[in-house]
Amino acid sequence: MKLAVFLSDWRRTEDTYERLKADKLGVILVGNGIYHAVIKENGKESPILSKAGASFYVLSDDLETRGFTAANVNSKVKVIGYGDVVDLIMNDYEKTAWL
Amino acid sequence: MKLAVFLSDWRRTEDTYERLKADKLGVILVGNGIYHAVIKENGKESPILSKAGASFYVLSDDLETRGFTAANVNSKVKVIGYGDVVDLIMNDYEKTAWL
Amino acid sequence: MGAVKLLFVVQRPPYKSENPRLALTHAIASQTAEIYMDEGDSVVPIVAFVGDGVLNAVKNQQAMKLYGVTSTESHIKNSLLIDMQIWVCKEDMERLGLKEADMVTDAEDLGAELKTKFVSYADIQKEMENTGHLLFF
Amino acid sequence: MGAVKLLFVVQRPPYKSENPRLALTHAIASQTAEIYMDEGDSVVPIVAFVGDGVLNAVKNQQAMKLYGVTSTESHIKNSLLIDMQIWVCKEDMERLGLKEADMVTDAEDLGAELKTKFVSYADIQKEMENTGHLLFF
Amino acid sequence: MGELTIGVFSSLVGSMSLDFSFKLAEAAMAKGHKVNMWLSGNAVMMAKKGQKPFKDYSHNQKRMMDLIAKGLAITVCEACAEARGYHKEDTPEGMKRASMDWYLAKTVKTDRLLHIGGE
Amino acid sequence: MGELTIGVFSSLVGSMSLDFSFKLAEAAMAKGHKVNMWLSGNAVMMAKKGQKPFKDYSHNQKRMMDLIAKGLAITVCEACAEARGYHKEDTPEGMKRASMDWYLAKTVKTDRLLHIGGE
Repeated sequence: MKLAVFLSDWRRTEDTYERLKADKLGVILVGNGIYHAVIKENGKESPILSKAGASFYVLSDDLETRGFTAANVNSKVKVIGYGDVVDLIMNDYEKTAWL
Repeated sequence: MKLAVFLSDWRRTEDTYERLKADKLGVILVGNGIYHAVIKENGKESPILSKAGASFYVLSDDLETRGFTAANVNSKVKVIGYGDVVDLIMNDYEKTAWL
Repeated sequence: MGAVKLLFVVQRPPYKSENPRLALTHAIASQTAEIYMDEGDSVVPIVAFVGDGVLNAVKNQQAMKLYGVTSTESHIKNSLLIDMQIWVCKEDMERLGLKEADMVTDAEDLGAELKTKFVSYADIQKEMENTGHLLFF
Repeated sequence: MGAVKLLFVVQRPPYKSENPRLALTHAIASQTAEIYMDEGDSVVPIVAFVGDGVLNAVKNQQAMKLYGVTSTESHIKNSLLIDMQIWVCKEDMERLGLKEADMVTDAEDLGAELKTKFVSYADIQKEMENTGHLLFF
Repeated sequence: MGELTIGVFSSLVGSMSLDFSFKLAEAAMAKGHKVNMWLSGNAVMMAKKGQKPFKDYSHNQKRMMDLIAKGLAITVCEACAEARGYHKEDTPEGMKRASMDWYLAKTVKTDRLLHIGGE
Repeated sequence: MGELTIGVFSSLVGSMSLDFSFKLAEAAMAKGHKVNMWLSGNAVMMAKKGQKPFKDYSHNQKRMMDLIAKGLAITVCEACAEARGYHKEDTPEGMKRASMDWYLAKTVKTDRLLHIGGE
């Protein structure tokens, strides 16, 4: 399946993400999920970003709301806007999962 | 200080608890905090219960709401009612911290 | 369109949020959704409890007696009564030290024939692939 | 009673919950609490950001521009303007890779003299012992 | 153009997931998609007229009314609303109240479902 | 006998911290303590009359009214209420609305403060 996963938390309270599998997986960081794109806790990037084969996106509005910019974002992650989120949902993926 | 700490979460999103120090420390498990008193994840008791020198309490109403009874509770933890919570706050401790 | 499958995945414990309960009540509402649908259309829900969500299916919940609120246990039993599938992830039960004897396994007291299915995570993953839409709680 | 010290401890990031913001607005309300108090009484608040709570004090938050909501940055600056102490835990900043240059250090643009204090957790623990009441957010 | 159904369960002031949902609906409608919204749980806090637009609090009422005028189909969970004391006369113009089966039925024909089931 | 002040920020339906607070207030008053309650954030959801007591949802209005009759002093954050569309005429009998300084002032003379600042 082609699955778009939304992560909106920094400290997560589920472990579904690690177990999820998809032929095509997009991970969209929104809300406090944006910290996974910019914070290196104890010098290490977020384990979220080590999911094999996934494409990573971060919503610029939520990034800038929290005081960060594209310059702070991990190079694995693409900065996108609301219009891009719509296109990912409607065109690039078949199902969504807001964890 | 004499401090009564309330824990109401199972998956915690703060790390204050580990760092808190008090001359006299009471830990009152309420809400989903009760799972720390009854669940052994991967066979191990909750790390919450290894805080040195602390007294542990669990609210029976919240325990039974979630399907557990005193028989399931770790022997380190005392099962109490709402009236006991009042006495702990008003008589046994000087300050409270709901984490 | 015919029958559309929906998979409700409950990942978190009960009573910290209303949402695990709402997963069950929304899934149950599939029974009456016909009035809004075209002839021949239907939705077929499965509610799967994974991760800490399996704590929703622990039996003997006294929420009604102590707080005046319907327990998730009671909603699970009502689901079985209307033949709605309830799945609980076995690996997560084992991780949390829960045995089948600790869980809501049936609603025989209400006259339900369907029983809770204790499944592996792989079964739930497979259903995610087969289902029309995913609803995570 | 005289002056009562209150320590507001913010442990979680902004925008996931309203509560870090409410810690600041409640502390600021100490300025106008006199109308409800006896002559000579007062409350003296300190707001301390610990753990992931230090993310509240990251500068350049665009919440107003993008969502029409006052940023926590702006509330921190207003706090400094009325000489209310703002403490940020150094060890947690270091753990999250944040430098003082990334943070709200002052509100000079508003004309405030007081600056943010970057303190160690031990200072916050000491203040917990000295304070009259603790308010965790 | 497609049809997107968004189900939201988050409170008006808090996680900003409701703010996200309305901005996403706006962006989707700007691209010509049809959008349905279902508000349940604490998201039924939208079903109360007369919310004051203070700058310290998320305020979605204005954007919601604009989107309704442009064709957004929005329905709130009736029981969730009544439990919170929101009655029929509190409901903003153009918003519907229904039971949960409205949402379930929408999933049949919609092209995509985004279900925001957490806070 | 002492004085206990409880500050709550949790929503009506959700974490059950509000249910906890009212049961704790009841137990404290039964032991002869004076209790003050401050409702802010999503806990201002109590400031709406006419909440239907469905069994699927936490319902604290009845217990609150009983406790008010017995002397509970309860005040809600006025701005938090207005932002959610709760006006003066929505407020249950005996509940006060005030700004946050009411709560701050209560901390001066109260023997104990239990501040529930999370959901």
